Amino acid sequence: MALLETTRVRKWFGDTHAVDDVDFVVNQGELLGLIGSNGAGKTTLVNLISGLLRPDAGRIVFDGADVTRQSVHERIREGIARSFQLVNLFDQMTVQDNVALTIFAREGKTRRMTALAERDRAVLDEAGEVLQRFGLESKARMLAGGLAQGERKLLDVAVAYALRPKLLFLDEPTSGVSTREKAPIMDIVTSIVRTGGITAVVIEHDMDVVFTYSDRIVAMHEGTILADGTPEEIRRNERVTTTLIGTTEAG
Amino acid sequence: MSQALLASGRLLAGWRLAVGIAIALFLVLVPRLLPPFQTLQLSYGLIFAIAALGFNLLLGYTGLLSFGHSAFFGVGAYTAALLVKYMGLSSMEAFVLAGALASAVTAALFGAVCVRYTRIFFSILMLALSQVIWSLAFKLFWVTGGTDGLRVPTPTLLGGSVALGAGEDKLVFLTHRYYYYVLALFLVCVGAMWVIVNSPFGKALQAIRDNETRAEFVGVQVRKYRWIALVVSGTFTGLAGTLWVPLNGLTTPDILYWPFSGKIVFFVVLGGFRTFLGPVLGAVVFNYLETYAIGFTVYWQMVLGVVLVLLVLTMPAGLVGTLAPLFARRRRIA
Amino acid sequence: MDTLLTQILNSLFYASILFLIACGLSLVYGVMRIVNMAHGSLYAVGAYVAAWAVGLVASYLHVSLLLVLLLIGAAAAALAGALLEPTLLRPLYQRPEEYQLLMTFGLLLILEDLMRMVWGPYPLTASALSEFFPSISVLGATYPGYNIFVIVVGGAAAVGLWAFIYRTRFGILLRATSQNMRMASALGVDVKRIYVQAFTIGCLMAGLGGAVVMPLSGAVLGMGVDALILAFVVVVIGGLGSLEGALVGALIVGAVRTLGIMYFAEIELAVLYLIAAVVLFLRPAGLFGRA
Amino acid sequence: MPEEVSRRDFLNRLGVTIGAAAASAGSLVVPTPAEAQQSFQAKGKVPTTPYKTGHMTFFTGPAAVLGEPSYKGHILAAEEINAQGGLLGKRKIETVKADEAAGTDANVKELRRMKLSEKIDCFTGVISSGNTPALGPVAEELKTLTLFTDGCTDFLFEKAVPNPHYVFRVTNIQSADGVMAAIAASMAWPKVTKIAHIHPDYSYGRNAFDHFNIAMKKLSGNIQVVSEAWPKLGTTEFTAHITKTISAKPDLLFTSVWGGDYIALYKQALRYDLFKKMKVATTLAFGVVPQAIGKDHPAGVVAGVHANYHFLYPAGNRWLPNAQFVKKYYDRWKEYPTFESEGAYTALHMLRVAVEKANQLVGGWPDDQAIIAMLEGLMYAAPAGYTYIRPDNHQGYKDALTGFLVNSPDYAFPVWDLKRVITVPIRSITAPPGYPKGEPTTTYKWIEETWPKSA
Repeated sequence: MALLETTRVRKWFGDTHAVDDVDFVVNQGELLGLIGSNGAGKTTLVNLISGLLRPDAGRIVFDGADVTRQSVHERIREGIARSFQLVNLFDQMTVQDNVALTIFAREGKTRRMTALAERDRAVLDEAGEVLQRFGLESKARMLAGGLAQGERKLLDVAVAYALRPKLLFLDEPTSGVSTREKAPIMDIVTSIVRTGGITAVVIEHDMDVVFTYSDRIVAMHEGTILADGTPEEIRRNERVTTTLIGTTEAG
Repeated sequence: MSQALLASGRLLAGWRLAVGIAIALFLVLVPRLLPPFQTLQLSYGLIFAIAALGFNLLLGYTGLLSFGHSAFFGVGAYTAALLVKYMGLSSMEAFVLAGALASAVTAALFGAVCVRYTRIFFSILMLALSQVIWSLAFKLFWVTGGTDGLRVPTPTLLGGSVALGAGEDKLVFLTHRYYYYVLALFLVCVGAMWVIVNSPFGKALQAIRDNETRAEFVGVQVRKYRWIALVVSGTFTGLAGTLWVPLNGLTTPDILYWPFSGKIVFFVVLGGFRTFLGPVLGAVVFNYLETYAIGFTVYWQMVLGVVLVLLVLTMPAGLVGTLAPLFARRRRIA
Repeated sequence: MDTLLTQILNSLFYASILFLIACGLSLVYGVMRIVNMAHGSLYAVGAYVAAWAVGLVASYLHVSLLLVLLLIGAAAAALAGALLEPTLLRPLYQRPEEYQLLMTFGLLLILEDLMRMVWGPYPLTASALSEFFPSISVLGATYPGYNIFVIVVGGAAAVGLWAFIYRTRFGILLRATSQNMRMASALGVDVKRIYVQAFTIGCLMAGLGGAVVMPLSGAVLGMGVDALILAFVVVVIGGLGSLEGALVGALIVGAVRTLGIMYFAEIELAVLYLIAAVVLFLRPAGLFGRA
Repeated sequence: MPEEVSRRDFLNRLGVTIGAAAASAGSLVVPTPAEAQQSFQAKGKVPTTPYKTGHMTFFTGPAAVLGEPSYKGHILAAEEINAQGGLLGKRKIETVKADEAAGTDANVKELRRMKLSEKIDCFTGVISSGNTPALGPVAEELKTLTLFTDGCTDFLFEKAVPNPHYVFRVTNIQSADGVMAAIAASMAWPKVTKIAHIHPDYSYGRNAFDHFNIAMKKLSGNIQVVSEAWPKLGTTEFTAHITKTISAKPDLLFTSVWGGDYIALYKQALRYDLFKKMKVATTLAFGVVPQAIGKDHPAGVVAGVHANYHFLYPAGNRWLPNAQFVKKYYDRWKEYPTFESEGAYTALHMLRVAVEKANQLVGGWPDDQAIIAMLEGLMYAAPAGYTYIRPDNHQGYKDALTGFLVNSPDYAFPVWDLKRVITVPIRSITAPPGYPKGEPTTTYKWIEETWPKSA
């Protein structure tokens, strides 16, 4: 069953057809890998779906509702969350507050200005649980800006996860971290998808990671969808191997 | 390990509480301990501190540098003056409520225009809007008295139960009853602001400050929260303006002109905008610095300028931001 | 008819002075992302130094030679800029922009008092220069020749600056730095040098503005602060960081002010701020700016 | 209903005099040297502690052109008094100075600091009409003997300090400026009907505009305001204002622009031939130090001095206090005094006289109440002429005056034409005591209601 469906979604930047009439489907409960070379339009597509950009044309339907014209805030309410390629955290706040804020926002509690945040046990407990799940509980009191790169990546995912989304976009969750750290990050991602009832779309450059963890893979090239299938099908797809995998390995 | 950490945390909290109580006690005793002039100076300092607290909700916690806060201070002051002129009121409570309300409305209007922008654009837009208010106060002389300003006679406090007696020395009134009035409101403001910055709302503002895009993507409606922050900030600063009027006795367009906004920025940077109490200390210290610079030399602007330049070069974290870690380290070593 | 023509010339004259002040402010912001609040004070330095230099030798030299002395005012402001940038601004580039704003605010306070310290509280004048140009008669209206000279200087400055920035090698480097400082730096551009040069040119223009206006309005305390606010309005309307914007902004403000004085004398003051606020509301980056 | 009388009759009734003949209306008696401070024998024991005065004036910003002479006048008087051993021959005057340019907020604080921390005995100075209404009430609160030497707004004693006890002001009030210019203009150019205005855009300019218009209406009948321009205070670029004025083809330009602004205005107006196209009357052309105005300034213009004082008048040796003052001032500062210098100088000497009189009555050092009692109603032979402090409102009264600019070979700058100095007893042009208060000022209301329309 399709959780998200885009119909002929388009975004052009001048002459660059970043996303060119794309029909993109994400099914309930799957972990989808989104691949493509730099500039293929992956991030633009995610930006369109998450609401950072407005499409020039096309329709985005999420969980039965048309979200094309909705604000970021409304889409989050609907259940779309995302992380960022370049880590996007609240650096001057503690790790715990990064997650707690997300929960406050989700619960609509950020409107409260007459109660102390640290007195809200329910939120703090939940934040603690999330951090534990991501193995960050020992860093709870540190400033987010002081974490190591791998931990920052994890926290970035944790912040998005704390929104309890139905659909989670992870934009290169393992880029910039050592090979050794990649597996633990992806293990956590997989486990939250499997046990948390979350659907996830992972944009990735590391083909090992993609082919190991994805249920299904969509390959993009020059703003359009090149191929769509199981890891096996994609691996055997010649167009993908020549245009994408080859280039990735070379570059 | 964690036990020890918790204990030391509790110790730290206890130590802070002790210092806080000691300072509060000192503030209460000031009229008995210090000469009237110093009490007056402190009244000014505390009032400016309220303005600075409000301002810093924007700069320190939301990441917006306003160069137009003179508008709110001035609106607070002019509201009291206009209530005197047109309604013959003299109750300080009426002034405070109306001043806070009027500055909140002004901030709401400014916010409707400004919160779409950040950084220098926000600063300059605030500057331009505050100058519009200034030119109104300046031009509508039949309402505002133009540059002659409007007089505000000594108000009555606490619903009229505390007032300046006939033939009584106003200085005594200002340095005792009015000082306590200011002190009480100051403590309320510090408490209220402390709760605000530590509330979920305050966390949301800090998130906006740190990372606007991500804040949007955890569901914080950035513009709306900026707008609320501006309204709260303007209300505090406006309240300060209202409290200032009885001390000055007259309000003129001076306090609406942009250099007064510069002064408020100065308070906060002097104290340190990354800390909660920095702006409070900065306002009090600046008030002394300015008063004595003016008393000491006709080149007082240069004195202030040199202080500002040195501050930016050598103490960007401000007084509290620079000194607090030093104290903390000393204690750790001891 | 004669009034219309005169007022058009007045607008151009005022716009010339505004452009000289505002273009430097804009250039400095465009390249260095600093809003220089001391810019108006450097304009005043130009006026004071020029008045002082002219006063020193007025009795020995022919008036036409004194005109050349105006350049000394511009040079003094440029020198001040060349000294200030490396010593006081350079340490701040890694910091949030609030600090740069505050630093220049501090400089403003210092410079204002410094001028009083050096040249005293009375205005300095050198009106012999403005008398040197006879008033001319256009369509029955009398128009001061010196004002025409100022318009010519303003126009020449605009053309010169444009040619400098779009036609010289240095201009290319300047624009590259302005668009992407990191990239320019990575490509081997000496960003430090570009910064000091840009700041110096900005101050030079401000000083020139002060020097050419001095024979008409004298050098008076507080002139810099006034000029700063007007220059702000100009660049806010035209767009921070854009030279075209500074030119168009100056022309608009010049014309609006003249119209305001002519038809809305009562609210002359508020009109400019309101226009700036409206432009900012509609186009926060100004007419030619990029946010 | 106001009657109709001829202009000449009405001016006579006001007590207008022209020329240098009258030293000062109603004060033709030249003070004897004895009165003009000779050695004075104090009664009783006088302490030798210094007498501290606080002098606040503009030292920075555009208004420093007015502030500097004020300070110089004050210092000169202090030095003179100290040369005699100080007040009562014992108490040397010490001066604490403060910059008025810091703004009302800081000025109020500074006055409090001076009184409470520096323990000044007397506060003087203050130039801006925006500051006296702020400082006056504070001085009363602080029980500080205060002699303002400018800050001449009518608002001070009408509203801000309606019942002054400690606060005095020795210089003429603002409304006199507009009225005097109107009197001068209507006498010199009786045919003028079309008026153009250029005024600094703040209370002073507004006040000049109102009072000139109302007085002119009474003096000249149907006048018509054909042009108004309101440049911001501190404007030095007047080309558009000038063009507007010329294009309205007025008979007369009336302007209250002052200081560096006025210098810029007249220099630019010259280039547009403005002075050839209309008559010009000012309130403050001679407000700055004389040498700041160039000889290029056309003659014949009404050159106002804030209705207070010009160093050439009373002229020559007719009025010794002025001749002496100008000489001493010039010897001390190498420039000629302005009305601000005279105000500050006179204020301190009036204080001296009041202290001396009080000493004669009570012996020893008199307290403030005794000094105040002596200041009230004090008549003093000041350089500008007799200056009288009205006991009911503590306002100093002296003849209001204005004059016409002339270029004399004796001076390197333009001065007054001594044959055409106009003086009017101040009581003729300000509302009498107890007149019902009105808007914008009581004097305005008084003129409107009581002056006859003359033709």
